Parts: sequence; structure tokens; C-alpha cells
Amino acid sequence: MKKLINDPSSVLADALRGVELAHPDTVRVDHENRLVVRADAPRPGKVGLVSGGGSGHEPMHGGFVGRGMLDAAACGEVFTSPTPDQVFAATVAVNGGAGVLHIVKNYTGDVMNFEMAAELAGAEGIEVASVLTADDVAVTDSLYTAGRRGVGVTVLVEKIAGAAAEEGYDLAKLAELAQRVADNGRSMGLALTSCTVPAAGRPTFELADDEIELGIGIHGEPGRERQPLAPVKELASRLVTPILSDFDFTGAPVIVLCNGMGGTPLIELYGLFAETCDLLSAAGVQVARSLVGNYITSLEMAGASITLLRADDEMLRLWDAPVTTSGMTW
Amino acid sequence: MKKLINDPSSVLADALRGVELAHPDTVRVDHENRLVVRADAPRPGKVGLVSGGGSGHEPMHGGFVGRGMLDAAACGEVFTSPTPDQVFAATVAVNGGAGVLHIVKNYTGDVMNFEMAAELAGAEGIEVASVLTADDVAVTDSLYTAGRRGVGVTVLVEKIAGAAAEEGYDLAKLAELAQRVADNGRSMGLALTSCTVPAAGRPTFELADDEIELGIGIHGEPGRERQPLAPVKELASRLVTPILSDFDFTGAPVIVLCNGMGGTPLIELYGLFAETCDLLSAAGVQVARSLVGNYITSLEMAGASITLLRADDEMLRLWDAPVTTSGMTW
Amino acid sequence: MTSELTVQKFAAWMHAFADDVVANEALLTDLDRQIGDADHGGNMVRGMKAVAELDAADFANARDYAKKAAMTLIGKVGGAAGPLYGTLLLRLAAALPDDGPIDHAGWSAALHAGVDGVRDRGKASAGDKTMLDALLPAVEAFDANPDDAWAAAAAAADAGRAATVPMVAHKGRASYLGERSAGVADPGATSSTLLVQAAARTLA
Amino acid sequence: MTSELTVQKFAAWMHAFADDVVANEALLTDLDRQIGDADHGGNMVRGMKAVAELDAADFANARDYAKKAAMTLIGKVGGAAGPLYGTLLLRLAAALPDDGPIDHAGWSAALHAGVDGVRDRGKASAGDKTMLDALLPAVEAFDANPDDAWAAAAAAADAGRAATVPMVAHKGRASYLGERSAGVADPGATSSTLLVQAAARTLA
Ligand SMILES: Nc1ncnc2c1ncn2[C@@H]1O[C@H](COP(=O)(O)OP(=O)(O)O)[C@@H](O)[C@H]1O
Ligand SMILES: Nc1ncnc2c1ncn2[C@@H]1O[C@H](COP(=O)(O)OP(=O)(O)O)[C@@H](O)[C@H]1O
Ligand SMILES: [Mg+2]
Ligand SMILES: [Mg+2]
Ligand SMILES: [Mg+2]
Ligand SMILES: [Mg+2]
Repeated sequence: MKKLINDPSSVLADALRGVELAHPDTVRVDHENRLVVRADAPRPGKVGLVSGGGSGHEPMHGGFVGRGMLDAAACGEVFTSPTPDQVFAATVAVNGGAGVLHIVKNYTGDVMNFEMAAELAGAEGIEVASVLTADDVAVTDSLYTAGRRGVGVTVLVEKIAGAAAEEGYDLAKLAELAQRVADNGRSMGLALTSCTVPAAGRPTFELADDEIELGIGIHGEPGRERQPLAPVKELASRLVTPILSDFDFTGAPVIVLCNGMGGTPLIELYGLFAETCDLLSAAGVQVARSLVGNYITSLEMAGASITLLRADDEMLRLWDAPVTTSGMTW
Repeated sequence: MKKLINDPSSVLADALRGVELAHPDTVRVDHENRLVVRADAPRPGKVGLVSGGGSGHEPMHGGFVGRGMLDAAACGEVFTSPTPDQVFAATVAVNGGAGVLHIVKNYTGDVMNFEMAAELAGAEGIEVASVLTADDVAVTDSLYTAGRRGVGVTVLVEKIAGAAAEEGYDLAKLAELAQRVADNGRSMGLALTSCTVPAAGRPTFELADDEIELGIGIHGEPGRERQPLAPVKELASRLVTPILSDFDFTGAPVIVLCNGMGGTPLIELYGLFAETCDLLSAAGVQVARSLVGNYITSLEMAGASITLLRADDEMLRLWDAPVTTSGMTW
Repeated sequence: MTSELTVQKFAAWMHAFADDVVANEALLTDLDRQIGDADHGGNMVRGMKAVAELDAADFANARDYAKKAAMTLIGKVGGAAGPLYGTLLLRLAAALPDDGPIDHAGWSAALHAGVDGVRDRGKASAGDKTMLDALLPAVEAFDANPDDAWAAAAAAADAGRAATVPMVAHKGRASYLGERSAGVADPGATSSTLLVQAAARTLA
Repeated sequence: MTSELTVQKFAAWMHAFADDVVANEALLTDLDRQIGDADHGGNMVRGMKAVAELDAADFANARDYAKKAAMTLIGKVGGAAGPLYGTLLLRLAAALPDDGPIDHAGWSAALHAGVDGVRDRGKASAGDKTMLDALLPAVEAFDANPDDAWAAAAAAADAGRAATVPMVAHKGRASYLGERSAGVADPGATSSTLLVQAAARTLA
């Protein structure tokens, strides 16, 4: 395992020290609870936005804390959802009296830990609403499964809900909007290489030189299917086709996230984005906004994911609203 | 070789198509000449800023085209400096009558191609000044060598000169400032893994699991020395120590760039940045501004570089000025 | 089967479990690497090391100690394992009698409460390839073998763990793999087996 | 030694060089991979393919053809090789006589002009481990062997190329490697050898 780390057990603490030193104007860091908190939180009268999850997906979530996006991120160990104590501390830190929205990716651990935190917050008289993202079409959804994973749409929910909270949406309206965004997004990802969890010390899976994993999540978990490597034109179609067969993206403005998993260079992501646009245009999908880059990653994994959001005018307006975070600024 | 590409020969053309689709508000793309040009160029009365170089270093340079930074980037093939024709076309495209500044990284090819382009532009009556970046302390500088490579400081020159051009600096003043920034910056990089040039199809060098290359540039060229892997605290010192022994960074505000080579995740870069800050503070260096992320990369190489710039009030003011590009925005 | 319930006894169980988790960290992580996200070993070690640092002398009775151990897991572990093991211990603690004699029925009630807690929290069923596939047979065997309850439970947990190997996961992270989740033992069922085995060594 | 200078003759040289570059792309890239940045093969192929696409019929004389070939290299190649090979051909073209008979002195003057161009452009000297280490001995051998000039030049270029193997580079990208640049032939000296060898096949 080759990493710029001191020790597998100190990766998160070391990184948080760096985050604090790098972004003193935007955020403060609670090292004990491993929180990245907006520098000016809590903001009286504004709904607080809290997300969080395992680390290793940077810039998500800590890099999305700031004006127009999250108020706090609870940082779990690498690929391990944060504890209820952390999420509770984040909730208290950003509660400005108007309640707090939890943005939770649908993983068993995340859901349980955020649920318990919401109970703790409720017991302290803080009103909490939760939105669940579950946009990964690689996973079959049924009553008898854990449901779909929350992946790329989480970034879009955080941006759009963040702008709405800044505008003064109340908790109920904000939760409704955020869930609407989550429900109208779909994603699909693939990996060219595995990542290596520092504590595990070896790659989570092994791929031959001509193989990809299709339908991977963001925790280095293997995908649904191993397939032969192919030109990016073909790979784009393996991502876009299942998304389009899962949900109707025609007849509305669509926001596209062409996301790198961490180890894929930008020059390749732009190529993937071009192919994706070709496929969408052939399918009659109208790309209204787009984002190309590393936003929700799996450590150093090479690969990419595509997320489509069926937007509306409200979402577009909030998408365009200013945002100032280390991971996303306009 | 596992890459999200169609063909080694189409990587750049495909990526430029994606850039055009992703950033229609900020830039336009000249596909024939492989230029990324600021959407509103040329701006009458403003000095035009042109940089460029081989591709594979994204976001540099195409991602730095926009308000407050470059007016155009000439994109060579992967790791191959652009031709004089390309640089000349970029120069013409951004000439608003106040002359054009070329920002050139010190590589034999880049220097020669930009020189020839400047001659062509001069013949057309366009005034061109050039600034050369040569900040890599890994390389011995002497009369009998090609001199130091231009690396991380190039990003800082582009930001600071871009803001100055926006403010209305004339060509002579701009060139003086830009060269001053270049001369006051020093960098050092290391690699944990090699990158693979698409056309070569195999890694440029091979490292054992416990080895690093110290003193690498940005073209996948091997470094000066192979060393054992070590904790990031120690690696930070192997980067910072030669920088500090090369140039005096005390007694002035310093801008720090903690840069990823493309395949190193943000969580590690923040850890490296924290260790770097510790070392700088122990050495009495005052960190005034910082930037952590992937800014000048070598395709998918895992590794990082540190750049220090001995700044002054003028540079800090220009550093803080607004910038709107896909690779850097504030 | 009647024994004494004391803080020390309960703490001995937790220490034995902590030791086993530390000794098996690589195994737990490697199972999770194959069908999950490679953190179960680290998660359990982080949590149980913190539990092992509790000073038994600080607690009035086993119930309070167990409750604190539960809160420690919840506060330290995260992931799926944190809330699940935390809830298991929290409910088990609440069902414990006061310190003093505890008989087979007393332990049975506590174990049932704990395992029901896991079921409530995680909404998984037998056969979903989770820790329940070790815990449910363990409790069943405990009930059915009053004379040798802990040993029977430990054996049943291990058999349940082994039975997860061919299973296709329906809950937890391994479920994302679909059919490809078959062939590897469930990490949580494996750590749960260590828990029951530690009980058999310390509580029998 | 006197021969005819025609567009066709000059174009034959360029086509032969293009063929050799294409056939040796992997070698050139691999040499550059070891002591440079792995693009010399691609650079030369891109440039010489474009040169090979020029239609000899479009040009009035060899000089014009050579000038266009030079501009094509400058416009297509980039890197260090583009300006260097471009300048080589541009200066060589300027020194060519009109189409018609060209003797040993005529070719010698043209070659000297071209190689001096490389030296002016790149500011390297003999022994710096660059293309000059093939080109300089080639020109010298050409001059010294009026009867068998091209063959002698080709042999000298190849010997010069081989002599770059142990050299430590002082110019170009390989110089960044310091001592570690020794042990591999210089990519540009290797492609330059192909250029002179192609001349020996087509111009002799
Ligand atoms: N819904 C559930 N009910 C019961 N146990 C579960 C459930 N989901 C996951 N588990 C257990 O948790 C274990 C994984 O724990 P761990 O790796 O620590 O957390 P995570 O899956 O969040 O990374 C699985 O092996 C499984 O036994
Ligand atoms: N200053 C120089 N003078 C002469 N030849 C040079 C000089 N610098 C580099 N070269 C030649 O150029 C070759 C490399 O060309 P190429 O790989 O195409 O360009 P780059 O080095 O820009 O990637 C070297 O092998 C060397 O022969
Ligand atoms: Mg986990
Ligand atoms: Mg090159
Ligand atoms: Mg896990
Ligand atoms: Mg090269």
C-alpha cells in the first residue's frame, strides 16, 4: 500500500488538521467530534444542513461546507459512517433555531447512525428532518433488500438544498425540496481499478488489465458485474443506458454530474463527458447544467460515475445560486 | 493500460469537446488549433495572457482560462509542448491591442515553440513579452544544463498575473510582476506511482511497493533519486527541506501550493499539507495563503508537490482578487 | 445452570471479546473487503478497545457497565456494526437482573432482548447473511440446552456463521453484490460468533 | 559524386524517413519513456505522416518542398523535436541549390546549414546526449568521404547514436535525470540516425 499517510489510524485526524489550516475563512474543525463546521454557524433563523458519512469520498462532505451548501459535515472513519454522537454534535453546532436537515446516503450504517442522532437531537428539542439519497441504479431496489445506495445525487442535493436554506426555506419546505431532488436523480458508476482502504492495506478487489467493474458504489465494494474494458464511447453507454431505462429524463432540464472516483485524470473525465452528452442528445435529453470533476470519490480509485437529475426551474435557480466551499464555488 | 479513452490519438480532441460542452459560459474552444480561449476574448485594452504546454496536466492550463486568469491556453499533445502555430493562433485570438504575455514553463520544447510563436506574432505587429517559470529545485541549474523545470509556480504566476491584467497593468509592468513571481517561487515533487502516457501504453517508470521517486517533474519523467517510502511527515520534509535550503522564505508572507499529481486523493493531500505547515512554522515561515488540491498534474500519477512563493503585498492583493475558471474560482 | 452476575464477570466477557476481535482484526477486515468495504475489523477493534478501557470499578452493577459498553460502541464504531452491537448490548443490559444469582432463564431473556434489538434496528431476517445468522441460532441453542447453554450457543453461532458462506446477502453492504456475495462468510456473523464464544469462555 | 536534385528525390527521402519513423515508433517512444516523457515516437510519427501527405507535384522545386516539410514539422510536432527538426529542414532548404545537378559540396553545405540550425535553436553541444551526437559525426563523415558520403554519414550517425548510450545528458528532458540518464540511447539521436540512413537509401 502506497499512500501519503502517517498511519492508517491517523489518516482522518491528519486530514482534518490540514482542512483546518487550509480553509480558516470558510470552516472550523471540531477535532474531538471530527466535524467540519461552517465558520459562522449557527446562523440564527436559518435551517442548518448536516451531512456526513465515511471519509475517503473527498471533497464530499467536508469540502461542501460553506455558504450556500452544508453547515456541517460529520466525518466517519474511512468508509465508515459517523457515529450518532458525531452527527448529534454537528446538529447542535448548526442549530440556529429553525431546525436541522440531515442529508443521509442510503447505507444501513448511515441510516441507523443518523436515525439515532435525530432521536438524540429530538430529545434535546431540536427539530430534525431527514432526506435519504438512493440513486444508484446498479442496485436492485426491493422491499427485501437494503435498497439503492446514495451516490452522486447527494452532491446535487447538498448544493440545491444549501442554496434553498440560504434563501430562507423553512425546514418542511426544505426537506420536501431535498427529497424531491433525491428522488429525481439517478447514477451509475464503474471502476478501472480498486481503491485500497488504509486499514486493510491491500486493494479491495483485483481487476485484470482488460477488466472493469460495472455498477460500483463509492466504498470500493465490487460492482455487480465484471466486464471487458472498452473505449470510453462504449463505457459511457454502459453508464447512461441503465440510467435512462430506469427513469424518464426527457422533457425537463437535466443537470449532469460527470464524476471522477479519485484516480482518473480530468482529461479522461472530459472525454467521458463528451460521450455522455452525445448519448443524451441522441436520447432527447436536454442538458441544462453540468459539473465535471472529482466530487464524490473512492480514495484513489480510477473510474467514474454519471448522475442525471431531472430538474425544474426551482432547482435550476437554486443550482445557479452562489456557493463558497472548498469543493465547489461559483 | 486502463484509461477512459477512445484511442491514444484522440485523447486531447475528445477532452476538448468535453471542455467546450462543460464550460460554454467561460470559454470557447478552437478545435483546429486546440486552444481554450476565454469566451469574451479579445478584451480591448487588456493585455492578453497566453500559456500552454503539453496536455495531461489538467486543470493546467485550459482550466485556468477565464476572468482573472488566462485568456487562452494552447494545448499540446499529451506531455508535448504545443507548436508555434498553436501559440501564435492563441496570441492572435487574445490580442486586444495592449500586447500579449506568454507564460512559459522552462522545458526545451516549450521555450523553443513559444519563442518561434513570439517571432511570428512580432512579425504581425503584436507585442509579446514572455515570462519563464523554472522553480523545480530537484533540478540543478547551471549554464551547461537545460535549467530548472517550470512546475507549480506556474499556477501562481497565472493567477497573480491574471488578476493584474484584469486590473489594467500594461505589458511591461505585467511581465515584470510575472517574472518576479516566477523568480520567488520554488517547488519540489515526489511520485508514489508512475503515470502512463496513452501513446506509450505502459508506465513511464516502475516503482517497487516501498519506493518513491523524489524530485519528479510533471511529465512522468523519473526523478533524481529513488528512495524508500516513509510516513507523510518524513515525505513532507523531503519536499520542504530542499526548498527552504534553496531560497529564503522567512520574513515575508508565503503562498503555499500543496498540489496533487492526479492520482492522490484529497484526504492524503490535506495530511501532507498539515505536515508541511508544521515544518514551515518550525522554520519560521509565515503561511499567508494556501491552496490544496490537484492543480498541475501528471495524468493519473500518485504523488504530490509543494510550491512556496515568497509574496509581497501586491502579490497577496492580486492573489485574493476574484477569479472564475473551471479549475480555480473565488 | 445458575451463576453469579457481577460487573467483573460481565467485564471479563467484554475483555475476552475484545481480545478475540483484536486477534481476528485482519480476518474480519478481509471478509469485509471481499463482500463489503474492508472496515469491519477496524470498526470492531476501535469499539472494543474503547470498551476494554472502561474501569469495571466505576460501575455499580453489570447492568450499568453493559449500558456504558453499549454507549461506547455506539459512540466509537459507526458503520452498521456500531448501532447494531450497541443496540444489542443496550437491550441486553436493560433486561439484566440486578447483580447476584442469574439463572438460565435470566440469561435467555437478556440474550433475546439483545438479539431482538438487532432485529428491530437492522430489520434483517434469518437468511439475509448478517450477524443475525449467527445470533439467532445461538439464542435458540442456548434455550434448548439449559445444561450446557453457553457451549451450545457458541457451537450454534459458529455453525450459523459457516452457513452464511453460501448465502446471497439481502441486507447490508454485501447485498449490493447480489449473487457474487455468495462464497464468503459474513463479517458480522463472524464477529458475532466471537462474541458468543467469548461468553462461553467467561460466563459458563 | 554528383546527382540530380528533384522534388521527387527529396520527397523520396522524406517518405523513407517517414516509413522508418513509423516502423520504429515504439522504439523511439520507449527510449523516451526511459529517459524522457514517452512521446518522441508519437511526435515524429505525427509530424512525418503529415510530411508524407504532401503532394510532391504541388512544388516547383526541392527547396520549396523542403521548406513546406519543415513548416509541417514545426506546425505538427511540438515538443523539442518539432522546432529542432523543423529548423534543420528549414535551414537545409534555404541552402539547397535550384533543382538540377547537386554535387558533394552542395549537399555538404545544405547539411551544415541544417545542423547549425539545430545547434542555434537548441544551444546544445556535442556530448550533451542529443540528436546532435548523431548529426555532427554524420556531417563530418559526409565531408570526409566524398566518394561514399551518404553511406559514411549513415554509419557515423549510427555510431554517434550508439555513443550516446553511456552519456549523461546535459540538455533536453533527459538531463533532469542526471547520472541516471546514462545507459539508454538518446531518442532524438536515434531518430536522427534514421533520417541520415533514409538519405543514404534515397539520395546516394
Ligand atoms: N440490516 C442489518 N441487520 C443486521 N446486521 C447487519 C445489517 N446490515 C449489516 N449488518 C451486519 O454488519 C456487518 C458489517 O459491519 P461493518 O462492516 O462494520 O459496517 P458497514 O457495512 O457499515 O461497513 C455485516 O457483515 C452484517 O453482519
Ligand atoms: N537543446 C537540444 N538540442 C538538441 N536536441 C535536443 C535538445 N533538447 C532535446 N533535444 C532532442 O530532442 C529529443 C526529444 O524529443 P521529444 O521527445 O520529441 O521532445 P520533448 O523532450 O519535448 O518531449 C531528445 O532525445 C534530444 O535528442
Ligand atoms: Mg463501512
Ligand atoms: Mg514531450
Ligand atoms: Mg464494512
Ligand atoms: Mg519526449
